[in-house]
Amino acid sequence: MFGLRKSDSVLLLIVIVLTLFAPFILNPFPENSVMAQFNGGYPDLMQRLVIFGIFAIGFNILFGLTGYLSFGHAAFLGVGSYAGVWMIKLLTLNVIPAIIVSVIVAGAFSLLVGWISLRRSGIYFSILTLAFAQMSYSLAYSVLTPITGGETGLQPKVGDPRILDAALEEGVTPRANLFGMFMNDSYELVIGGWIFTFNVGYYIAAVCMVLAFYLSIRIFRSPFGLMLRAVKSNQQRLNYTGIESKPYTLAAFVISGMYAGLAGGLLVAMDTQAGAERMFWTASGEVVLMTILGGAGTLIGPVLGAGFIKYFENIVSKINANILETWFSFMPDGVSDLFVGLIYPFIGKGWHLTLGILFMLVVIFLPGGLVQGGQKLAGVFKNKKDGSDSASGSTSAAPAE
Amino acid sequence: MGILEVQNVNKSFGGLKALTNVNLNVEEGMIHAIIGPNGAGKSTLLNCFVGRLIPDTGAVTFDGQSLLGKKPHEINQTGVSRVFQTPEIFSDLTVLENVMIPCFAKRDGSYSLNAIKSVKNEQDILEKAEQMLVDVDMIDKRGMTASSMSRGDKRRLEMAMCLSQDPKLLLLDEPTAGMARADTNNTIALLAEIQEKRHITMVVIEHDMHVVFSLAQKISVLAQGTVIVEDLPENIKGHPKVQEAYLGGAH
Amino acid sequence: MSIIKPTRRGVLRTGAIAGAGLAMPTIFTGSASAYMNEPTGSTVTLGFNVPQSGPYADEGADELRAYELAVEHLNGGGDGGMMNTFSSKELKGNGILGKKVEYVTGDTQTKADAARASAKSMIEKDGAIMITGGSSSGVAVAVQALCQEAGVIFMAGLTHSNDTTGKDKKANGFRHFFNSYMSGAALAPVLANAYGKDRKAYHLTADYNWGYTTEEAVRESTEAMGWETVNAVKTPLTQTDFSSYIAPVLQSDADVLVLNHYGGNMINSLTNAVQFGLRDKLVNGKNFEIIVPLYSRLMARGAGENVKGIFGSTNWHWSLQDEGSKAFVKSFGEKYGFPPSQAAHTTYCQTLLYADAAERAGTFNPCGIVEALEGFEFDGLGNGKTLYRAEDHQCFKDVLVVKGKENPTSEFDILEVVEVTPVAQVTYDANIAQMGGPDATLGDCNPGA
Amino acid sequence: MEAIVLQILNGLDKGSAYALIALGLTLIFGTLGVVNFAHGALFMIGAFCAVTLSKILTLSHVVIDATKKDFLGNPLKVEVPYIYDFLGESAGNVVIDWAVPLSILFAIPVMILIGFIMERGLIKHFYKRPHADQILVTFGLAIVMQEVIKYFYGANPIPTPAPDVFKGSFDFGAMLGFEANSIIYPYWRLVYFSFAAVIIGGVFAFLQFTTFGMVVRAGMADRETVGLLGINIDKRFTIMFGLAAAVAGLAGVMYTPINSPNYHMGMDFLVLSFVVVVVGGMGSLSGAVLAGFLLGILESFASMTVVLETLPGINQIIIYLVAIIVLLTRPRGLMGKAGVMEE
Repeated sequence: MFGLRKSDSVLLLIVIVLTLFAPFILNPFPENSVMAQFNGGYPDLMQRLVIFGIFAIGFNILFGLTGYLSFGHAAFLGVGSYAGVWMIKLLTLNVIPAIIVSVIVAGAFSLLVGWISLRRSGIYFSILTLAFAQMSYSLAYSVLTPITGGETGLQPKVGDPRILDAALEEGVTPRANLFGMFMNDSYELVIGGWIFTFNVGYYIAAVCMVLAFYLSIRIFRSPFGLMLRAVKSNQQRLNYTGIESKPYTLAAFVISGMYAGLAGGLLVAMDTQAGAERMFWTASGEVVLMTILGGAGTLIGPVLGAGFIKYFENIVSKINANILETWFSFMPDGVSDLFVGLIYPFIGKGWHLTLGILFMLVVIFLPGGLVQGGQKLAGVFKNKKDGSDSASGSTSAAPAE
Repeated sequence: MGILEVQNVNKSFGGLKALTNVNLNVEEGMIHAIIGPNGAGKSTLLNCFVGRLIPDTGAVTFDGQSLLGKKPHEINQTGVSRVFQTPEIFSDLTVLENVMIPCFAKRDGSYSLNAIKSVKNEQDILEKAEQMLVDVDMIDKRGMTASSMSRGDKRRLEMAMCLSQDPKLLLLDEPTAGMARADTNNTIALLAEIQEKRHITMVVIEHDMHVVFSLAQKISVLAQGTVIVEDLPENIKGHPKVQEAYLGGAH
Repeated sequence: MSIIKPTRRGVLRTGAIAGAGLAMPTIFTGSASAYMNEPTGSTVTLGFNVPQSGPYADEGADELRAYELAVEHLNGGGDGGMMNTFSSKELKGNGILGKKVEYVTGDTQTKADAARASAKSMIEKDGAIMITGGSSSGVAVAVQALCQEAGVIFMAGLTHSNDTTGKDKKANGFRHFFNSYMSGAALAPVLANAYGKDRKAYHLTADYNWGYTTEEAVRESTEAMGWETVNAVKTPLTQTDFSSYIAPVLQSDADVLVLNHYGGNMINSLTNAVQFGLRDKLVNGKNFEIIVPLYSRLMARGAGENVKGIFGSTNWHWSLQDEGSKAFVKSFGEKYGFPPSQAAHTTYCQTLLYADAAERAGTFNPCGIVEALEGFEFDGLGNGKTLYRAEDHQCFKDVLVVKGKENPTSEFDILEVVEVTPVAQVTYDANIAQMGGPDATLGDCNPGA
Repeated sequence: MEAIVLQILNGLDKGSAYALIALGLTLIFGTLGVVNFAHGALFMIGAFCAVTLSKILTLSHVVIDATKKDFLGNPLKVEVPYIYDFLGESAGNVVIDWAVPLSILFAIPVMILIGFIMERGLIKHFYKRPHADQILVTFGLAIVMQEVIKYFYGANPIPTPAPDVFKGSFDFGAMLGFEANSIIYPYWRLVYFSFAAVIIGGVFAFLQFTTFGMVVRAGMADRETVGLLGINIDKRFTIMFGLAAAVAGLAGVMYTPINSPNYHMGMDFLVLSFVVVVVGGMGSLSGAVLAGFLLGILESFASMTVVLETLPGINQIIIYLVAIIVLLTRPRGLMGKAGVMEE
């Protein structure tokens, strides 16, 4: 189907179904139940899950296939975001030009950065990309304030030109739309105690992610993808086989930069604001973590990793002591205090701690990321006798230099 | 006129002179062996052929064009393939994929953004690669990950990768190093067969005299960075200069 | 049994009604409820969006304590705190408009993106009717714009940049905290008094919006007093060691150093300046002096003894002796065991002001709230008589000029109030250039539906 | 001229901190082949050793002073450190005053212990794993360490002043024949610089002149061969990790009076120290030290008003700009060896 081999078609179908029914899947608990805290099916989080999924899918095309570890990919997302907001300010509130220009601008910027950084490999490459991203961040925060809005970020204003749009009514706040559909419009489906939200912006982003995912499958299975994997495996042999690796790595770099630009464009389409923090090195680090956590070099891994981290950031950080107390209120006082006391350091303001511990656990026990965890599980269910096989299958331990 | 001509090549590293006025003439269709004691400069010379090193002075011409200043992939595109002392293969990829990559390189040149087509639809490449694996008797291993094979199989795979490009010149750097006698004989047979069937010119660097004298049609002896003798195998055996070089006779 | 209800969040979610169907998107947008997240049950949800991770986490924690206290008081718990001293007597301790106040919390991480994400989650997921909090102007401006777009009220927390109620002001946003302009206007006369009118100032300015507006405000007002600005150097936000910026100060002719830094920047630059012995020097025959335009007592603790004798301004301080402040310090101190910070004070006030406005308006509709707050005059919240100005939604009240205390008696006793600058002296026209000029407008209130 | 001398001094000081952290990073990377993202956290833990010791020294019991009132109007509770009871008030005050230098003694065993536990408990399982996994697991560890410190000490910086004798500054201007006050330099920064120089010298001497060091250096050059010699290199590497942790920790301890420590100070330094290590050349100890001082001094120069007037914003990016230029002109950094970390 779609020119894919069977297993890939199945994977793509699974992703389509998952994104299509995400409003149901992410809202498994009835609205007023104790567990409703863990519902993630509200527009903003659903949008973020798929957008950062796109970002990680793109990053994986570079890192997962060629092994080049870029520590500055957030810069492309940021540049894409700024370009997107400027389109919304200058051209139209319709998101399509914003998204397209974001991709193009991020692609151009990644071409420049990649062309220079790819003259080196290994950690030297990583530090070069990091240096470019940090410079972009620092300048955007300070000297470039007239272009980027600096600390307060860039937002559409009532007084912007928007040359393609009719003038807004007096006092109306400009909102991004797609042919009249506003990004934060939603339908709510009420079934018993459950409420499911279907959001316009989410489905636009979801369509983009499915397309991005499909494209990444095609790239993985193409001769180009094969060459990229060859770069990772043995660049010297590739050169002695008559192939110049730099155009391949550069193309991969630019493609992943464009994915980042798409993610940036979608971010501003959903929420018309761009700030410099999204270019800070921790943001670049985050996409690295997403990819490794999910499983670098696998198709679905980055999406899982992105979902995992974003869900955590948005759900666990919102649990406060008050909520904990209601959870354990059914217990006798002393016992509930004990439980609240035990869990409290790990939620709310302690969500970073939980995230750090999970990083360590995943890397220690699942070297291939969440995908490997899934394979292990599947292995247990499918065939108990060759359960050990899948553990060693997906990773190759590169010796430390 | 040989297909590969080396004229007055000099190369030094810092103060150390690795090659001094090396001259070499490899004739088309021949198996030309380069022998010499350790540190004689054999590998340095080979590296000058593939673009890994650039000679300080002198000329290296292949098939009428100079190789100097060309990058490794450009040299390969002119028809020069190299087998390494320790097999250089794509260890993370399958055996079939390993062979497909040189096929793509042969067909598409040094770069082609073939990002949307699926590998499995590239019938011509698949057929060619599979045929190659049949030729080297590895077709039953096509789905294996290359890193999981024995050293002998890796060497064989590397050779298959080079051959699938139909090179005009094949450079072999100690193709039997570290092999058991039986494997060595297999390799000798394989190389002889290749030469017979495909008439590929080969330059072999080798320590094992059994291999050298079984295969070579011409031999150059390198000692202390310079060619001391270039002659037919039968004339090399008793050559006094060669004996001196190997046995370290008094200067 | 199901019904597809094509609305935004917070609409009537009555039980299951028979029938289902697909709806066209455009038909149903808007209109199903009077305004965004209209509370329909017996409770109303407020969203407290404060930094819980990152460098301002302690300040965020203090804000959160104040919010919890305010909710307790609104729901009739505790001793009522400043509700008893507040000039408006609408609040009865029975929640807001009879609905019990509930709250959700989020982590801004002091990043605009993260703050907007958590604010959106409160609005979309938890049905928050009002968002409040924050500890930086970047976050305040970003979240304020979001609330304007979404159609909820934003009650800013600690944000001192002029832009929040200047260049980037929004109809749905309100600020109780003072701003850079007011700091400058309040400080200048005190400084002229203490250090004379013939001074040469050297500015170190954090290289971002807040730094720019603060430098501008302090420069303008001190230059108007006769001071001369010899140099102004921008320092990177991420700088931790300021030695290379401090050291050249003495080579210039300056005899006053103004540190337009906040938080960690302020602690480090002040510590470095004292280390370099600037305060022991005599320049132009005068003692060298250091000024920190915006003080935060919580953060100033990090600078230890270095703050002694250094002038700055603050929104509020727990040592104030008016009835409102005393009541607040008492109920906060008894609950938590230490005095509240200015961040805690402003967020507590904002919560009460919002609740009171809703009571007076008789609705949670953002437009009703805006109307009730615009031009609202009140007293008894610790800052004396205060006006929520209609033109820019900025509170106008007295400003405190403080000085690092020479002999502190406890770890909280770091600052002493040296002067209460009367409100008249810090009032400005809403259209002045520092505030974005006449181009900056509030726009219309947005009820979100 | 004064301005330049001044900025060199400032740069040396900043460079000392970079160099010390980069030195430890390089030791770990060179010997164990591990990219340690938790190294900044070790620096931070070192700083908090000083905080902890000064907290311990000022552990107090409460005496109620009825003559004064606290903020709620209750009688003021005055905290009296236990140490006054042991040593008397004046001697007690001296000990408290010297808390930071005393912390060195406290930090060395603590840091070495932490280093051992980290290496044996976690890092050694990652020798054979890809660098990406090492980065992820040590980054996770760094977050955990940070959050634990934040949980106990809060997010705000904690002032830890230097002993009173080191307060104030030294007038280099007068000494060098410039105008008085034109070049002043705080005493504690002189102490920090000298301390860094001693530590760096010590580490080099240790590697150069002891058999242990020789084996480690051989291991850095070629790990496999040394392993073949039958030397138990692993045990030595554990010790090296402890040493690197101690170096980072001591750098942290002595840094506390310069900037009040907070829980995220390690992350602030981490990225810059990685840049320093790479600019110096992966695996080269002298490169790390050289690059540390070089970048420190350049950073100082970039903050000069004259420079900023011609190139606004250059102080924001100078380190990264230099890193890019160095890496493009010298492929393996200033003193890097071929083949390290390039796969």
